[in-house]
Amino acid sequence: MPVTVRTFTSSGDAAAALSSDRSARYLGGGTLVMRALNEGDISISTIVRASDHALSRIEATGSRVTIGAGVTFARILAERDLAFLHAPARSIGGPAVRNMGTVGGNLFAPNPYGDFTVALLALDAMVSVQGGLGSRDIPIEEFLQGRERQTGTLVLSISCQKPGQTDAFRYRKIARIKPKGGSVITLAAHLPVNGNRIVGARIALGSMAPTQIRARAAERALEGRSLDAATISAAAAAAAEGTAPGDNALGSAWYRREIVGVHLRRLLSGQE
Amino acid sequence: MAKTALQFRHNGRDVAIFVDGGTNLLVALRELIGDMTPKFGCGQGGCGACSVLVDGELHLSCLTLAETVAGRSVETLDGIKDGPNLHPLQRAFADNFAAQCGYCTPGMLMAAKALLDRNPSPSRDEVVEAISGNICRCTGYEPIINAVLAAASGGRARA
Amino acid sequence: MTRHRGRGIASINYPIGMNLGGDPSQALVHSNPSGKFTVALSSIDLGQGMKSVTRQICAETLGVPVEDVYVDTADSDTGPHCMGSFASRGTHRVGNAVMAAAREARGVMMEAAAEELEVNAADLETDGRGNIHVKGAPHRSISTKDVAIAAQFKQGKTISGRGIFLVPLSNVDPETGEMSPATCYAHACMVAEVEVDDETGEVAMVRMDSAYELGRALNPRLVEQQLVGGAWMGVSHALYETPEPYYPDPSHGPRDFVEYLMPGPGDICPHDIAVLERPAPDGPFGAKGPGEMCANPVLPAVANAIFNAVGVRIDDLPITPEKVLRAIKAQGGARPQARR
Amino acid sequence: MLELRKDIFADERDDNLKEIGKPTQRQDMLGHVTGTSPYFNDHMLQGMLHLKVVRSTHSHARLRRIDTSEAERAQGVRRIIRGADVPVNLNTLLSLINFGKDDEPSLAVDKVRYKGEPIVAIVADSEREAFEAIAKVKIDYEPLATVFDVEDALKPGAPVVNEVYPRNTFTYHETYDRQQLRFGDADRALATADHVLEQRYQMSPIEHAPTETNGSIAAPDTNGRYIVYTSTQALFFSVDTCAKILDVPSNTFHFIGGTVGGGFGGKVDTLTEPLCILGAMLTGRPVRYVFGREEEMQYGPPRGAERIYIKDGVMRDGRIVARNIRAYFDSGAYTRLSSYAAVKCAAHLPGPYTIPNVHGDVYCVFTNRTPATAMRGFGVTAMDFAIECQMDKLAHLVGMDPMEFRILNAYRDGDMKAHRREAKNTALIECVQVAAEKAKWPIREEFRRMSSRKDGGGARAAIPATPPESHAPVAAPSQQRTTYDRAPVATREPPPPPPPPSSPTPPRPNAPSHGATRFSSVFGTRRR
Repeated sequence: MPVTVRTFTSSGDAAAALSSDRSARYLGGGTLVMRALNEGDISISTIVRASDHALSRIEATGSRVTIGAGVTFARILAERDLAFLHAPARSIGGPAVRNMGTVGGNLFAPNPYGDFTVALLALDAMVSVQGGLGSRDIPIEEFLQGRERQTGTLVLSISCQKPGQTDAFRYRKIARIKPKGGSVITLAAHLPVNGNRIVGARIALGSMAPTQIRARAAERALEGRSLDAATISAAAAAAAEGTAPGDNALGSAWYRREIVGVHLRRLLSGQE
Repeated sequence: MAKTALQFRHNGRDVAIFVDGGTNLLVALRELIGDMTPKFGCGQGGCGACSVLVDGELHLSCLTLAETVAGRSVETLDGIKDGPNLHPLQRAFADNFAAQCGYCTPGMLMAAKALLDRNPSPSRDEVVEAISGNICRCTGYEPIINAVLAAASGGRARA
Repeated sequence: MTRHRGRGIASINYPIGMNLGGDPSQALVHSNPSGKFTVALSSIDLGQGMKSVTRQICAETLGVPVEDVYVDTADSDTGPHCMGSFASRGTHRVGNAVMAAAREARGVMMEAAAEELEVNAADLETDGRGNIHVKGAPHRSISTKDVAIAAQFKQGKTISGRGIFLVPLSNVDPETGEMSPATCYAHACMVAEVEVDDETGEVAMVRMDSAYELGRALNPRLVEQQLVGGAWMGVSHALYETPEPYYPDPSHGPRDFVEYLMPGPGDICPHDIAVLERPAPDGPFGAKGPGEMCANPVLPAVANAIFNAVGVRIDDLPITPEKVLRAIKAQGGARPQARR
Repeated sequence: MLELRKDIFADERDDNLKEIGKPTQRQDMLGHVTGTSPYFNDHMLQGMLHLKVVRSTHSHARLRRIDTSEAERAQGVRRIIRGADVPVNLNTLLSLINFGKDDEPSLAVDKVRYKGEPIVAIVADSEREAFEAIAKVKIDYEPLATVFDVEDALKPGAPVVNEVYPRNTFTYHETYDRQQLRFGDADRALATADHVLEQRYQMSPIEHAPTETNGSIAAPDTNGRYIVYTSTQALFFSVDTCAKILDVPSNTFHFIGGTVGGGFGGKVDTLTEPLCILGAMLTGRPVRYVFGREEEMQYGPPRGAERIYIKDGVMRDGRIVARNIRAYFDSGAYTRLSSYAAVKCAAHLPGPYTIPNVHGDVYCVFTNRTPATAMRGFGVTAMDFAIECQMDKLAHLVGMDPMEFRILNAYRDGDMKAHRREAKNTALIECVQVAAEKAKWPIREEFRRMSSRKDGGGARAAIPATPPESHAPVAAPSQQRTTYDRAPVATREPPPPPPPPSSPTPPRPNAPSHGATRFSSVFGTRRR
């Protein structure tokens, strides 16, 4: 069956088309769907697009930012108000991929991709999706846990609080190839500080499980403490707890477990 | 098979073609327009051999649905010469022996052009970043980096 | 201190060409009526510079400027037989075939010039700029263009030549392995410096210093292309590449350039190269062939440098961070060896 | 940065040349930087069809049934090609020079031997339609036991990968399961060496990863010929391979290539041309068959992995007195070119060093993986890794500087090499000296003074006494003449050779042996 392209002006219509057709995929930047088509994925026979401007809108002036699902990484890099997201945006692909790839698509990118989503998970983002019955917000953690079932839904935007202090949010992607390489592991940490104490620590990891996950044991080791050497050591020691990494071409599960604590320690202590 | 009419600017010239559903821009450029300068290297977004500029931005033509460039401007290596004269990047690639098999060269040149169009005097690190989505299996990258720096105004000084 | 530097060396030689079924290549050279030459081959240019190096060999042998020669290759209707582009045979085998063809063509060209200048062909020489003149009397000169016109329209001569170069098969003794596998060998020595992270096992290249002996660098820029790109590939083989990351278990094979690891432009290091030229007696102008051996010394030099840095021997390629880290843990930590 | 050391070996060169030695621009550079260099895929032909293959999902399986009926009816499908449609569906690349037996089908018929082996080819109007038809081909597999490890493959009872070679090893010289090298008495020297070091090394497979994948375009041409645009690294090798497989005279084809987007050895195997041309023959239309990147990475032939064992004897003063090497080349499911790699490797032993006792056994082993092929440094890269890591360990063992250790053991002009030819034109010592200088690596004066041109030969030129081995005498030699032309199908196997005069087992004298010719002899009557 040939491929049909359906373009809608409203995201609601696009979402309806997506949910009514098992062979339909939403085309964002093309880095996932076009690749699948090029490689002969015949399960896709309808491409759905939406020209709704809301999908490419950035609201970043206030303390809460909302980024349309169709916003590219290059646009994030061009937005001064999104400086806290520049490191994760820059870690995606090369320049061409950053000009094409979108925040919404990244939510669906399997290992070893999906690094931007690691940052969003640490930032406790909300994912706004359009379903058959209108739009609703899903916490990103819940969204990721059910990702396999989300292919028929249309993501409209993601939103999150800006980190209070610039060094409260840290991100690092460990890749074999520089400057552009697939993730061996990816780490993001949001450590809001109240007084001298960390309150509401969130550590997110990529490539440490089938989807991006939180390192809850490490978070517990940080919560309510000051970020000193002992705390960092405790968090690093707990980093692998509760993770379920796999083997792939970039590294083994064993290796990932061995280094996740090392890199978390370096990230938290500001070492190269 | 239903075809869709598509018009866009190709290297400064208006073109109109009919594409099948799902056709990517690389196929449209090569097979429907006859511009063979963008190359197929992977179809996955991993090699950059198909790189073109869409409205001045570096894009991977193999991952671009052709009909999304309707009304936009697409520039390929075939369009960067100034009449019979080579673009400074083309001259610099030649002078620096920055091509061996030549297959990655069109994509490399477009990635380099995308950089220099925005940043005429990049640092070495900026050049490295700019070509990081393009695979070269022959040169070891060093001559390519040197060529881009040589083409950039003031590039040598900052390298 | 978690990062340690170390240096390692390796030295190698490499046979030029193959010993399989006999190893021939052919070339045809001819002039058009205005003294421009075409070399017809069926050899392949995969980027190594086949068209360019045979062009220079032809020009040198004919005694004409390189601009007056064009190499047309790999059309099975017009190009004579060549075994192919592999086994470092191109420069040596095809180069010799082109030399032979160009020599024959030069012979006709000089005879035609001699007829025009009314002298003995043995008394003529080329100036490399498109003229043929009497030795010691540069004013008694004729251009190759005029020679070609005269040969074509007046004398009825074809300024053309045929060349073949064959290294015959050498039988292999099944018991002792006695054979003549190659007629000449290229040589190299590589010093690699690395930095090893003893907590993650990551290895970064710091620099390379090398010496390559190649018979004759027919074109130093083409040689440089091979040596720089080849050393990059050597690093890649040493530290990164595998289509079977869990060999001999075939699972988790890479499918794309993200999963198939090769060093990026941010992973490269300075490489300082010296080229030595000990001409091969049977090479075209003494040339051997740098195309393959350039990568070979890098792999062991890197492995030996890692030992020097942290005291672990990794004998399985590629030397991934995981293998380094496992070895460091097995010996209870990094053991840097004497700096050198 | 590249520096020409014209001062070294200057007396052996005439540097007064006009074009040679000049940094002349590449003839193809203008084409490269303008994107006009013509690669095979840059030819668009009217009405071109697309060929894709159905690949095995099993590493080793019997094919019970292949049902293409639904695929044949699928939209846009012009032709389904099965093994029976291939005129000569069994080949080995080096059969063109009479080396090895035909062991590989173009399309598998009754068994698959590696995951990804082509079984059915589909020619369709578009790539999409070809992909859709692939999904409609039903194949009933009966999985068989697999073997992936080279040493497991040699164990008794191992699954037979390829019935043409039932011992899972390529057959050398009619009877040998390996290529041997014997020079002196390594066992005896090892017994008296001050130190003995035995180590195991493992090379990985390597993907060539050229930026241009393998492919070809074939089209009917005028007067009954076919024009073929190809990425091959070996034009006439591919022409003659296609002529054999398609059973037509080689001048049926007009091959055009020569501008290739990287090869590194990965484009020698004529992977796409035979089916592409067959598709054009069966449909009368131009056909394109290009590998996707995942196909190239997973099913394009890699550099084969090699496992190498080295056992060295070294004296306290740093002289290596014996080197024993056993190497296993992982050929994958078919021979391709690995058979030759083992021979090339044997000739390379023991590396660029003069060692009086060398013992080598190099095996070409079949396993259930993608067939391996040539790659840059073929047969040597892995061995150099093993030897040079070993050299570093030996230097460490005897407490010598590794540069000086190599200079001490380096071969020199006039030395006898282990394959029994005199070393000439050597330059290892000078390379080590210059590299040391460049890297500011101090070596002692006496080592700086040494030369490849001094102190070789003499006693080092002798072929040492080499004890005979007590294995079965060599079987009938076959003095085959190579016909580079395609032989008729029915008589492709050369006639059985006449029985030889029964030659007793060696001792072999120093004189080379000629009676037992192995892989083809183009020059059957030639004597060295």
